[in-house]
Amino acid sequence: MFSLWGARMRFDTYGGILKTSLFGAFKRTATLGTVALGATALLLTGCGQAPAPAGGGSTGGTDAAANYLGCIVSDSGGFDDRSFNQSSYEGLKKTVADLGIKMKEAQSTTKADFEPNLNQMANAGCNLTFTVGFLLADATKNVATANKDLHYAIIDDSSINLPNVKPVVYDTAQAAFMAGYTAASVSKTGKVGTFGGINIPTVTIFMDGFADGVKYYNEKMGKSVQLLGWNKDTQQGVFANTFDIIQEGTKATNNLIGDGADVIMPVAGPLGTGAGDAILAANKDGKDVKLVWVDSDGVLTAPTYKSILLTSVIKTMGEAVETIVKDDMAGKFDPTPYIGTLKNGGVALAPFHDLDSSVSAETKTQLDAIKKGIIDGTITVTSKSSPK
Amino acid sequence: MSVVAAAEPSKLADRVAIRSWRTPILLGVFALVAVVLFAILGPDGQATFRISQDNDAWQVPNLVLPAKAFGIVASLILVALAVAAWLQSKNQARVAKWVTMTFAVVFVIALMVWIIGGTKTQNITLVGLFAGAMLITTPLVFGSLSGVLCERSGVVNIAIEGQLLAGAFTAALVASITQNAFAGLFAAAVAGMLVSFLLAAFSIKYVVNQIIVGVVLNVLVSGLTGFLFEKIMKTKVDGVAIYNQPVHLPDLPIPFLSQIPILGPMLFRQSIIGYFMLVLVVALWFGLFRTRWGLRIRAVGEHPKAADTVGINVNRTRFLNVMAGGAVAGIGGAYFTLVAVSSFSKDMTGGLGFIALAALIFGRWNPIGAALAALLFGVAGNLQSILSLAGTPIDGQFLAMLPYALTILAVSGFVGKSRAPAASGQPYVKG
Amino acid sequence: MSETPSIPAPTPAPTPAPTPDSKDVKDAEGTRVIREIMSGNAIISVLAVLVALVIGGILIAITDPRVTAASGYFFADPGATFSAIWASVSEAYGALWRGATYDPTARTWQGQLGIFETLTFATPLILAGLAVTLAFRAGLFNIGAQGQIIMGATFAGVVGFQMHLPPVIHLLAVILAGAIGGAIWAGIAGFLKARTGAHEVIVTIMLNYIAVSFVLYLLKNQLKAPGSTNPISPQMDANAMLPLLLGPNFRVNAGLILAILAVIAVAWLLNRSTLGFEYRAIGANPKAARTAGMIVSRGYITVMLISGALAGLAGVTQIAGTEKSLDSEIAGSIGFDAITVALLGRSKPWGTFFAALLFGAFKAGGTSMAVNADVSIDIVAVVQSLIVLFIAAPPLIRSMFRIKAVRPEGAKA
Amino acid sequence: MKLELRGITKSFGALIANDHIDLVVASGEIHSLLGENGAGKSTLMNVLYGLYEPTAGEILIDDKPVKFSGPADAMAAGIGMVHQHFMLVPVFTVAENVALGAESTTFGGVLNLEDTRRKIREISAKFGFNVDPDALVEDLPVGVQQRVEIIKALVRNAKILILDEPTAVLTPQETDELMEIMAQLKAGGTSIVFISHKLREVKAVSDTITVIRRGKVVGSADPTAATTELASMMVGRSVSLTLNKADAVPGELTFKVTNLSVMNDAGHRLLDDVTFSVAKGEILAVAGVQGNGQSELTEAVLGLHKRTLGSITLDGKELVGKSVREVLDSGVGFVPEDRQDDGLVGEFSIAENLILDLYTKAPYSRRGTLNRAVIAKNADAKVAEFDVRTQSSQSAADTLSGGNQQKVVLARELARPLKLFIASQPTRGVDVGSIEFLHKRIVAERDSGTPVIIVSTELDEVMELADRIAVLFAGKLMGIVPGKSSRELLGLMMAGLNAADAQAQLDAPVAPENGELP
Repeated sequence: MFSLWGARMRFDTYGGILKTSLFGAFKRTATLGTVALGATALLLTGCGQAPAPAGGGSTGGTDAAANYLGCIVSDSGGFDDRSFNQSSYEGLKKTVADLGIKMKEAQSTTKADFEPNLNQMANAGCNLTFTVGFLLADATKNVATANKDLHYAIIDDSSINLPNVKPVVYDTAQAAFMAGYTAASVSKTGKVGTFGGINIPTVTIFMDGFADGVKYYNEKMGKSVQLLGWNKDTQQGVFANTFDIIQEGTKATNNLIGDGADVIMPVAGPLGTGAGDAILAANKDGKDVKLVWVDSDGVLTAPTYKSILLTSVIKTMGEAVETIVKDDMAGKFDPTPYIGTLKNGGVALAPFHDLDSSVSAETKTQLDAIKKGIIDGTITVTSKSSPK
Repeated sequence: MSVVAAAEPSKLADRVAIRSWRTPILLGVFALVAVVLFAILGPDGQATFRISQDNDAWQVPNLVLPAKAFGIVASLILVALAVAAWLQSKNQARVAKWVTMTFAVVFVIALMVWIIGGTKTQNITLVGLFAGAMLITTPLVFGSLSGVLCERSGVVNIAIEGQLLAGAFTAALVASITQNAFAGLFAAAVAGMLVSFLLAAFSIKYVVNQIIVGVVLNVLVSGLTGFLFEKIMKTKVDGVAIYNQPVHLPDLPIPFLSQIPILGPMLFRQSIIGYFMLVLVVALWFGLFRTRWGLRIRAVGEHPKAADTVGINVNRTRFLNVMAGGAVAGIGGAYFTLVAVSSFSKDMTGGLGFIALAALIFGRWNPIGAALAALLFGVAGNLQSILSLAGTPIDGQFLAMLPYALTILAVSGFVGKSRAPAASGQPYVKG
Repeated sequence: MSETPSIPAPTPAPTPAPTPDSKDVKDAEGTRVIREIMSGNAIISVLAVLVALVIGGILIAITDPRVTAASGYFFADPGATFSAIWASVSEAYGALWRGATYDPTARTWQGQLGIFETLTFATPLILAGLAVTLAFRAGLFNIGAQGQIIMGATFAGVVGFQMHLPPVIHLLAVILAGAIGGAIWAGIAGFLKARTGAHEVIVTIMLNYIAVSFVLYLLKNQLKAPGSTNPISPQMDANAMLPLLLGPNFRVNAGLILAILAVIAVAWLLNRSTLGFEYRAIGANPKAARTAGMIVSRGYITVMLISGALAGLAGVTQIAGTEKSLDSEIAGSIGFDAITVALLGRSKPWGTFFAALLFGAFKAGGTSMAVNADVSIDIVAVVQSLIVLFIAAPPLIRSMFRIKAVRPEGAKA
Repeated sequence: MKLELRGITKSFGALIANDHIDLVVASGEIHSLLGENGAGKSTLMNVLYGLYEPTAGEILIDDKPVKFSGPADAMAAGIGMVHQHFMLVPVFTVAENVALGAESTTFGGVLNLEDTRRKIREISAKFGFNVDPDALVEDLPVGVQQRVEIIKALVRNAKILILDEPTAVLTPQETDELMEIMAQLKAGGTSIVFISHKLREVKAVSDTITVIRRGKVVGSADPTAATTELASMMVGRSVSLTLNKADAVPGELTFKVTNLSVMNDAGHRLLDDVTFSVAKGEILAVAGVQGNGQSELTEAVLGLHKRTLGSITLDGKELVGKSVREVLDSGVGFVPEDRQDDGLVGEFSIAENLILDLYTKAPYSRRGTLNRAVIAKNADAKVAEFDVRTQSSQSAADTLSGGNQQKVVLARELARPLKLFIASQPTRGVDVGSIEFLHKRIVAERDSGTPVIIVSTELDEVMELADRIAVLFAGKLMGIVPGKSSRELLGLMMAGLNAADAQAQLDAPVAPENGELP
């Protein structure tokens, strides 16, 4: 390319070449895109997984279902955050496939997008709209007030008290407690770590639970496993200050590993992949570090890391979404908040999958006991961020 | 005629001492801050700097400093230096460079000791600090070298951010499709060049203001990659985003060298991009200041008309340099998706392109300077994470502001004078 | 060459006329830019929008699975491909148009009137666009509207939710506080430019980042809503809110009136006032302005103060108009859009106004497009940036259309 | 080497800068190109040097047609050029500047500056240039910079050397030295094209003279031709080279400069302890080679310099420390030396430029609002009074020719009742017709009783306008002499002798070279 320029470019003829090159460039991009998409399309049809709107004809579809419109609006994390936006989104997509309803989706990039997105959903006549994240609380409240005939469900916020809004919250600390216990039990260095995306309740609730779990392990077993990256008392810790810039997760994880942590729980949505990358790299250098995933079962949503995935702290959003849609379709919409707990299965600790052997039988027994204890209230998990 | 002394004006004019008190005052204020913070309010504990990692071959003992004692000594040195600066200002009108340099170094070390002494764990790992910084430093270096190439030839490159982002996106896409990391790397360079092409075309051919083009190109690339990300990369097959699963470039540790404390993990346990960065910094420095190529580029950036009159094609030189800069930044972008992390995400460069611009200015348009500035910013960025790990009482947001505040100080002339290439930002129109 | 180039000359180069103003006088690059931005004509603008939309349409079409599917059997049935392209593009732009103006398919009559959403989105864009425009005319690139909006919203917020004042007075206090907040933030850049010659582009970019960090810090500490752990402020007092113009069904608020008043004020300032004369002279030729007795450094500072105040008002219309509470994303992308708005408006107040309306329409329509046509709103950013690129390079647009006119047969063959 | 231009035409859009120019430069001759500013001399030379492509016509070297697509081609053909504004990179060393574009390199494009340094030393020795190859160009005096330019051409083996207005920045003595160098080069077989509008120099040095007017060759002349004949050829009509002005009637000394010094940031004195005063009704001309403190003097009066010591009083009121606005308001009219940079806002209309420093005053504005009707009316009146050639007073100032632009500046500055009028380079780049007009207005201002200071590097202009002449050298005042002093005296003072010493040297029996110049 360089020599071509050198040979052909003279100042006077420059414009002509420039012009053709410019449009040539556009053309090239276009072809590239087409090629890529051709491949996409082929693969899609080959696997029989057409995108959501086309899924109307699948099993269980009725006329009522075909006219039912379920919608979802993300917060600024987007539907690919490998976290609660993604879980909710996939939950709705699964519902669409199962029930044959129609669906609309909108991603927000900033707070200012929330209300317009919700308004568009209302315009489109969405029977039920899921809004993901506490940040959407204000917007949801406004739009729900203006559209009393439509139903809303807001995930991770319980501040709205309206007859057409159902809050969906999770006491994640309960499951994170079990993860903390597990992590402490498998740590060889005696240090486990965690870091968050931004210091907000939906993040710190995990970290609080994790901290309690580690503490419980130390009390129970007379050990002194240290937790790096979070101080429950001061509510201060390591935060990447972003949910978007993945390499910040890698950075934070490297630092935790550098300080000796060998089990790490990133609570930072997409940054979890950055953490996974850092751990994979460190293990290649001879370390033995494990990862605790959050929100969804990482083995399913981030299979790249299954070799290092100890467990995941799951919020079963998909099921909640499907239940709420079903109830609504049956005319049984109920605005009382749904609180996911270990008891109702709304939160859970994922199976250990590939690393099952690294968790001792004793720990597994203990975990069952802990679960029972939390459910019956003999073990208390406290977090400032727990839903009330 | 011999009677007339052919005196030259500049030599005849007497020099009058014009005293600038800015430096002594600045140093004085900082020395005072040091006395109060480091000495009087110094923490009682010790500050531990861990130099080796536990699985390093050579174990270097930790550096342990009693925080308060060190603070007292350091602040005394700082006060002495401030006095020296004051005396120099009074007598010679100019503060010697070593005074300010030493002052800065001592202040930074004392600040570190003070901060670390004040944390909960009172220790940090230096290797973690520096090696971790490379994650940010590497793309910053590439970005700022792109800036060096462009600005040295007279084109302001605000579009570094866009070039990095285009590189990151394309590398991820192509490495996923071809399952070949090197194809991704090459494609990233091409993508960076495409952005550069637009920058060059609009600013050189159509003489559109370079800053405007740069700003707009950043928006364009962000929108385009965002759009294509949604449309292409999110396509999933069996739950796997097949167009966003780039093959990674392997780390290639160099035997022995990689075992050197701190430097080893920083510089010699890298992927090919990291080594290329090291080579490029040196090569660009040598090229710019020791070769015909560099002489011509600098001439074009300083005085394009003069270059034109000796037969150098100014606009072609600029065009080629901007293109080369695009390739460099594109490779820097590839670092994000082929080395640092395993997938592309929207706007994942997160403003690093602008910090790269800052590094370029901080580094005074010199490849080595820019690389060191990039390292400084990388370390500052990682410090935030390291310190919160150590449990510092200082809010992370203030550490996050650090690089930006430093840059403002730099461009305001508080941290040394920097002089941009004279014709930077000015289009060259013949005649 | 004997010295290492990294070591700068120990003394600043002796320049012949080193005066306090020589630094800010040095770069008169604004001059040419202002001229080139202002010298285009309306046709070029329309064509630029058209070409940008066409390129956007191409992107939409080639990434639409229906089009790719149809192109798979292009030679068997080329019509299918074309109708797929038509369907894809018309669906997207149709949704865009309806969302921005009038959407008969919407469920409620309120929802049908997208035009008011357009006005709502346009409101802060007008104010921030004016901020960029004004600074631009004085030869300064205010890339920092983003940070100024954030600081304006922060100041307005502090007054709006931490103070409790009687009606009207409270709102006026909020507006004033917002203007001051923005003015301070931009003033820093103006001051440094005037006193040290620091390039305002770099400084304002850096100040944008600092503003975000600063606000996040405040939101975690002093400004956090009581009882909440989220980095989000309490809601503004009802008294502190800009009244809704058309009742609770529409978000369009008195901020629009504020914006229109600002357009009139800036138009007067630039074209009719002595201060504007001074700013324009400084922008066009700072050295001549200085020789004519104008104080260039003071001009830089005051114009940045006013510019920042305008951006701060954009922050006010955000927090007191639509958002009600403060968070770190209060500015959205308004500050950056403002730059393109000002360029598209050719740095004229009324031009900026109409450009902001267009971008407001893109924004309102973009949401509709994302929801109803499943086209990512990112395409709007692409189209907007292309518009500005084309407008900034009229020869490109001209040559493009000449090519079409000259070689129609060639295109067929 | 013989150079021939045949029918060279160069047009920029509608403007024809060169119109069928024919020119022959014989081998080893000094061929002068004489013409007014804007006659098309520089354009022609830029065509010859490959910077512009001619619209029509051809260039022949040793009777063979050549085509230059850039300076590189011209240089390869043996043409070298010393530009009016030096084409040197200020932050480069002499060696780097000389090497640029014709670098000696070792393996892989690595610079071999030693080779360049050697060549510089060789040429320096040959012509006695005394140039340090490692000096930074920005630190060198203009005379030395010019030699660097000549070295640049010689290193490239130039056989034809174009010197574009080379004496504009030189003292008369440096000019003499340059002419010696030219003679030496000629003796070595180099052909020289010497471009100038200074008749005396052209006559002194040329073998052949070609006169250009409005882009056309109007004839050639012998160096022995009378000065007035050359002048009328150049201008196109008979010109009176002297201005008819009455003797000054100096009044009260109202403007006084006492011990004035101006420093730059590095502490160099750009103006060093200057003391003088100007009376009402007289013109004091400040002479000197460019860059010897004249700009600093006028700018200090206007209040543009921060580091100013001493005192400047007008009617007994101190001006030092006042802002520019205050100085202007106290009755100072100021015409800056570079009207495009400092005097006008190019994209503003003529009307706006005519109130550029009056816009805050009634009736042009009231309470911060401009009164457009008054501004337009004022503009029309001034355009008529000063004979500004324009279609409308609302046209942008940069559409005007240099002379008309200068009229706008003068119209503005003379619009107010003045207590002091300062004009720097009032006729630089202005056509002869306008020069006469401008000079008359300046003298009229003097005659109305205003003290006037004229700064000019053109000795002709100084001698024409001045009632008294002050000479600045290296920021120091060399003395003030009567307006009718001799050129030689002024030349010596401009070279750094004070008035007494210069007079003494002139009175001494041996004054060889000076005597040769008429």
